Amino acid sequence: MATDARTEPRTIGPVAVPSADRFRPLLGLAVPAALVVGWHVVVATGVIPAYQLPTPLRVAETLYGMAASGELWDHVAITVQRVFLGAGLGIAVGTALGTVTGLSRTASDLLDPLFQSLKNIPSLAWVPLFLLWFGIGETAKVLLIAVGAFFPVYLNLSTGIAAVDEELLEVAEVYDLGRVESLRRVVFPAALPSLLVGIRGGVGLAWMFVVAAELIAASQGIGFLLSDGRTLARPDIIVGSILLFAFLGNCSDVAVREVRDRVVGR
Amino acid sequence: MATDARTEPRTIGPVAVPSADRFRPLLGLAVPAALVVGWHVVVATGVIPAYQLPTPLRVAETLYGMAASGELWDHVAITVQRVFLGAGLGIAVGTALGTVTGLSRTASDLLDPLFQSLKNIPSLAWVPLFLLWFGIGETAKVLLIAVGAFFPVYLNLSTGIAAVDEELLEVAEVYDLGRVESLRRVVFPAALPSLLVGIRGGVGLAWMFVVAAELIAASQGIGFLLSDGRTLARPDIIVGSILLFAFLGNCSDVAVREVRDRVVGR
Amino acid sequence: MSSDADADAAPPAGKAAAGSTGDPVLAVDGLRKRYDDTVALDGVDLAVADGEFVAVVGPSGCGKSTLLRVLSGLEPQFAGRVAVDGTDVRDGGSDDVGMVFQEPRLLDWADVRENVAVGLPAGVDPDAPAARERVDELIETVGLDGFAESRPDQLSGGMAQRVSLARGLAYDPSVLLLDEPFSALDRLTKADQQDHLLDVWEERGTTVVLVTHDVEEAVYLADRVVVLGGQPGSVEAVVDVDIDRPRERADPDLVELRRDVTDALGR
Amino acid sequence: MSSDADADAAPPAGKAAAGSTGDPVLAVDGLRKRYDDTVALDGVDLAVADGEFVAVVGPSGCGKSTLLRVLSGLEPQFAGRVAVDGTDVRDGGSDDVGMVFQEPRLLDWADVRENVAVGLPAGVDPDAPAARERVDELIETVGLDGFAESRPDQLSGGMAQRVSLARGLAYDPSVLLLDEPFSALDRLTKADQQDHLLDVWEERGTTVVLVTHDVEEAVYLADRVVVLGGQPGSVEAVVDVDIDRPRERADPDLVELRRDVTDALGR
Amino acid sequence: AGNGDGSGSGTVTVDYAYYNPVSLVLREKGWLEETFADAGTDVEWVLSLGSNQANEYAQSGEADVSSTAGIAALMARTNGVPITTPYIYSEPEWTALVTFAETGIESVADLEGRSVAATRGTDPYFFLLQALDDAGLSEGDVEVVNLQHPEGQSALVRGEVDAWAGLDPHMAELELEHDGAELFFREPRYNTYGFLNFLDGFLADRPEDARRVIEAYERGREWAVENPEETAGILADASEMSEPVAERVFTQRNDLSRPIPGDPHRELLSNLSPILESEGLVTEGSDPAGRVDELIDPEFASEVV
Ligand SMILES: Nc1ncnc2c1ncn2[C@@H]1O[C@H](COP(=O)(O)OP(=O)(O)OP(=O)(O)O)[C@@H](O)[C@H]1O
Ligand SMILES: Nc1ncnc2c1ncn2[C@@H]1O[C@H](COP(=O)(O)OP(=O)(O)OP(=O)(O)O)[C@@H](O)[C@H]1O
Ligand SMILES: [Mg+2]
Ligand SMILES: [Mg+2]
Repeated sequence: MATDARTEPRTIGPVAVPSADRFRPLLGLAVPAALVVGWHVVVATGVIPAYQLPTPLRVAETLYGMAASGELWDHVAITVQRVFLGAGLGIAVGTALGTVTGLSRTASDLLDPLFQSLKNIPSLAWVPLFLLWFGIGETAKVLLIAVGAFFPVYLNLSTGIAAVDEELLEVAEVYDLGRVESLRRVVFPAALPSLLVGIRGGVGLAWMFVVAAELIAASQGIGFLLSDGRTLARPDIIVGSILLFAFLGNCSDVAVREVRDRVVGR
Repeated sequence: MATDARTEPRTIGPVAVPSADRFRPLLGLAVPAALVVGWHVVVATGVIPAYQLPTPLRVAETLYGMAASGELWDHVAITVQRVFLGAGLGIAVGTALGTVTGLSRTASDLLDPLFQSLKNIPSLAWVPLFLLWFGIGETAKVLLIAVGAFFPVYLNLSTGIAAVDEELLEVAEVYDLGRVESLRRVVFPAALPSLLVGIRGGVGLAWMFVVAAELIAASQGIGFLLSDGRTLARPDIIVGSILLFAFLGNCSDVAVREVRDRVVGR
Repeated sequence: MSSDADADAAPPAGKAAAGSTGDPVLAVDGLRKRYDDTVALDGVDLAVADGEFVAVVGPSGCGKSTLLRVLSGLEPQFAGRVAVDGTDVRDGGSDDVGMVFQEPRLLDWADVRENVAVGLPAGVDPDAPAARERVDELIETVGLDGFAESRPDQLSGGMAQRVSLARGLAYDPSVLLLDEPFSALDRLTKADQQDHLLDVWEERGTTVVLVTHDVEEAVYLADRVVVLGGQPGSVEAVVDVDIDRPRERADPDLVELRRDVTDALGR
Repeated sequence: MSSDADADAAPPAGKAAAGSTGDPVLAVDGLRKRYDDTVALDGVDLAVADGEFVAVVGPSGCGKSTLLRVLSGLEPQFAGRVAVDGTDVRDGGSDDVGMVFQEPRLLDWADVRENVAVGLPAGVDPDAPAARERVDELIETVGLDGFAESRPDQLSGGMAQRVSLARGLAYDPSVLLLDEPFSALDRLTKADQQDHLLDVWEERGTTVVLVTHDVEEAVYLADRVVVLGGQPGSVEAVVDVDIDRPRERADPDLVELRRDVTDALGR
Repeated sequence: AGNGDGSGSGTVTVDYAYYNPVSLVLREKGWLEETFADAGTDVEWVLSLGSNQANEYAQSGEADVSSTAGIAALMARTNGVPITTPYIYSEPEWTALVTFAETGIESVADLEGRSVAATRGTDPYFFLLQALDDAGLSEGDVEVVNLQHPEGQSALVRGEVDAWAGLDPHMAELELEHDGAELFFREPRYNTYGFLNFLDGFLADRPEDARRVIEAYERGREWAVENPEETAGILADASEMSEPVAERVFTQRNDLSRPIPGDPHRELLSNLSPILESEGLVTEGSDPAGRVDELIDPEFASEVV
């Protein structure tokens, strides 16, 4: 009799089954690493001159210099704080309104066209309005980021709720779960995957909106760093802040997934 | 015996059932109309001075003036063209890569971390890089818009495919449908709702990225109009272009939904 | 055909009067139910007295599930009159109607215990010790002790069906509608569950409507067997089962009645 | 208990030799299947000859569906040896194994015709006139003419089950695994479908493994009835049905064998 | 900022900008805070990355004091932003037309049919228009490519445009760090000065505070004139440009000697008014020439200076 339970992963379908391949996460570094090498070669061999695109090393030096002087941490900290607050707010409001429009046809008819229009307004377009409405303080920045995070959450959740399996809703109805309990025990868990995709999208947009937000009278933050780099024609700062965005974006994405895995409990 | 089939809509659950209430779509105009009235009152009574926020009428006049001179159509046409091409490209690539990473664990491990990082890079951050890589022509603009449209499509589709019901994949396996047929007959139809949410999000982001794209050597387009309005301190142009974005965004959303309804056949 | 059926069913045949009250708990008059082009039921009349146990049999696709859905208030669009406890089902009907669906319809993300707890009547806190105890008791009754923490995708087909049955029992309604609740169970498990259902019925005075394809089960359990037939479905025959309880499954009278029902079903 | 069963089942009892070739088409040796903590099957041995019709009965949750899943190659993780046509199922097994799942598992977005067409063998273009004709024929055979354009959510439970059956038949495999394919059907429809299955089996020489809870069905259809039991499941008994076809459902010999199987199932 | 109306409002919001060296000196030395210390007024600094952003802060009422190019101030004033300019923070030669030797462009006339990068609505853009006008060309005779200043610079370097209406410090950097970059057309008179704009409301309601701002600017200006090297150092630090670039920008191309606005400024802006109109940069029928006198207020600062 053969030994029990082989250890290869199941290969049916795309769903990953945790297994012994611990090194898989490292695969994700392969492509970026290749890109960095390519980048270095392109600049080092002069295909692209260094004043247009600095070498990876030069960018690392610039970042290291800012890190050593402590300046970098201030930029990162303030941007992370803004994104955190803004995304939190946007996700909260998006969840609330997504639930309402997902559940009520009337609410959806009333509000959905408005949101569908507003969702296409670029972040830069909001800047003058937010400046006007909320001034140059932190409020304006956080609210602008919240606007960015709001739409994907709203859109995914309301679609997700409207798509919850009718069969399960009937169960909730037959067993008289009532509005709140149906939501808590049937609708939300069923729409959770949509909500989580929405939250991932929302956090992504929060990072996108941060640059626009930090055009509102900011003198700190990664978005400011980027705009400043552009104004000063400093490609090393530009590329450095792009890398910071990518890195922090990835961190926030890992965090969201972590939360998801906890919540979904898989 | 009573007459058959009453005509009220079913009210169980949130799924809308088509019925006689033809005026429901008009509901969606109520909130925007109220906002416009509020806006007019706020400006007309001087709560906000007109140099900060023009009255709706003033904005309408500006737009009308541009429309009459023909200038407006040029702006709209070129922007719509850019968005159309960019969104089309982004959706196509997003669909392809979303499929690959949704189906293959290895592809996902290789590529997903990269995309998860890149997705958080703001549109403005791409501008200097795209200028460098693709110059000042239309290509750079269209590609930048495509980047925006790519991520939501990719994210939603790869999540959607990974979430396709294992039971149905087993059916495809047992009946030896093969890679292509499984995709065509099982995986895609099952992931279609996710793809469509992604496309709606992607078209939304295409509109967002158009402003950044039209900072690249543009002298026409709604994004250019917006930036120009900001440079010239012309709130009527700013608000006018915001309204254009909202309106066109809504049109594109309706178009996407129309296509969806055709495809899903409901 | 339909008019014959009407004639058969219209005055709730004899036995109904045996119920404790005169007014039927379930009253169906000239029910006609249409889905777009398909007419599922046409001219169905049925009255079920309080505390009565009625079995419904009939060919696949004749509208049995549809009948239960209408009774439970899930299908507000139909013609005719359908009342539960005297209230029209379109006006909300009674809240006290429970239903076990033909498919298990379990919540994928919840374990067996939570799924059963969904059935607890409104107002009962599922985390209260008494409620937990009741849920665990039900899980044991349906033979799933040891699986309380399992998720639906870890259960076999018959086990899932039993979870759905336990959920229906947890609701403890005054009218219980059961749609082929034992179809995925083996003989012995089925017999156990049938007997348990009878116990509950006798103890709680529940009014039960049971849809089944198993004629043996129908005559063993019910006071009355309603035979639906045709597409669109209507009542073809009603067979009274006037045999005292507890019944013997092998009782020759039951076997006889079984033949009657089978004949009514047959072409 | 498990060792008894092994003793019973190990040398494929008598009848296997009746198959056209000596080598069994399905060979299961010391199969042990574990899901995390639950051991579903332990020490199952079974050999099915080419063209044989085997029925599997057993209590709910004893591992019948699991056995079919292993045979079909859907569960590559197990201990023991399982081969189809001589190839280990873990190495791909035979492509020529079809399965009708316990649940209908229809594609929601496709109509009945498309759902049945999913079963057409690889290489057959579903839009070819011949293929369309075959699909329509199958739809008629399972009694769903007129519903070819319906979507799964417009079907009754039994109708959905028949679509899934038609899909399995469309595949026309050399080994057909059926998981309670008639459980949601009424008596008459069931009898029709059973007879149709027998026709197909005889005509095409298909090897069939049928899981059922209906002992009458098992002895009526099969050459051999395998009784699974216990949790974890193992083979409790094997009952040979040495009765010539066509059989009479009421044949006293069958009734006798039915009792044997029931006894083997009983506690 | 108090929307410019608050008498007794506790803050004054002032912008600083890399193109306004005195503002950088004031921020570095803390002299503005010093000036307001006894009044208990807080000073809030906002960074303007360009004239357009400074105008946006003024328009939203957030910045009481903002620094722009002269033409940008007139454009904003014409389009309704209530600002007045009582003070000139510098007289720079910050813009010129730049090309590389390879292009063969030697004079403005050679630009005909070529592409020129410029940022619409900014000083270099108007500089370009005036230069073309001088050479008897119109905007239609060249292809004006609308790019932000630094991106115009790199487009020129990559050869995607033939010339660039440059702006310091990018222009100085290009000169110093790239061989072959030529400033082929320079004309100090076509630069439109650095205007320090005050919100009308601020001037009217809080003249005392406005006076203190100008006082501080005077102190900064005098110090900068006396310490050009140190000022260049401050500029280099703040804007992260190299010392030589900052040197060139500040010491060679900035004149801080005439802080009071007057006739030369009026004249220049009046000359540019028709261009504003013909280019559609102002609301139709808004008469920018008529706004020049509203914008420029030589009286207010003259007491202080
Ligand atoms: N949602 C629906 N839309 C359209 N037609 C439907 C719908 N539900 C049921 N039908 C049709 O109504 C008829 C009766 O269906 P029903 O489910 O009541 O049958 P049933 O008696 O329960 O059958 P079974 O024994 O197979 O479960 C069938 O012809 C079916 O196709
Ligand atoms: N995916 C799974 N994960 C964990 N446990 C499982 C899984 N599938 C089945 N089981 C367990 O394996 C055992 C056998 O299940 P199986 O589905 O084979 O039973 P069955 O004989 O088909 O029962 P039924 O007659 O009720 O369909 C059960 O105890 C079940 O809980
Ligand atoms: Mg049914
Ligand atoms: Mg099973």
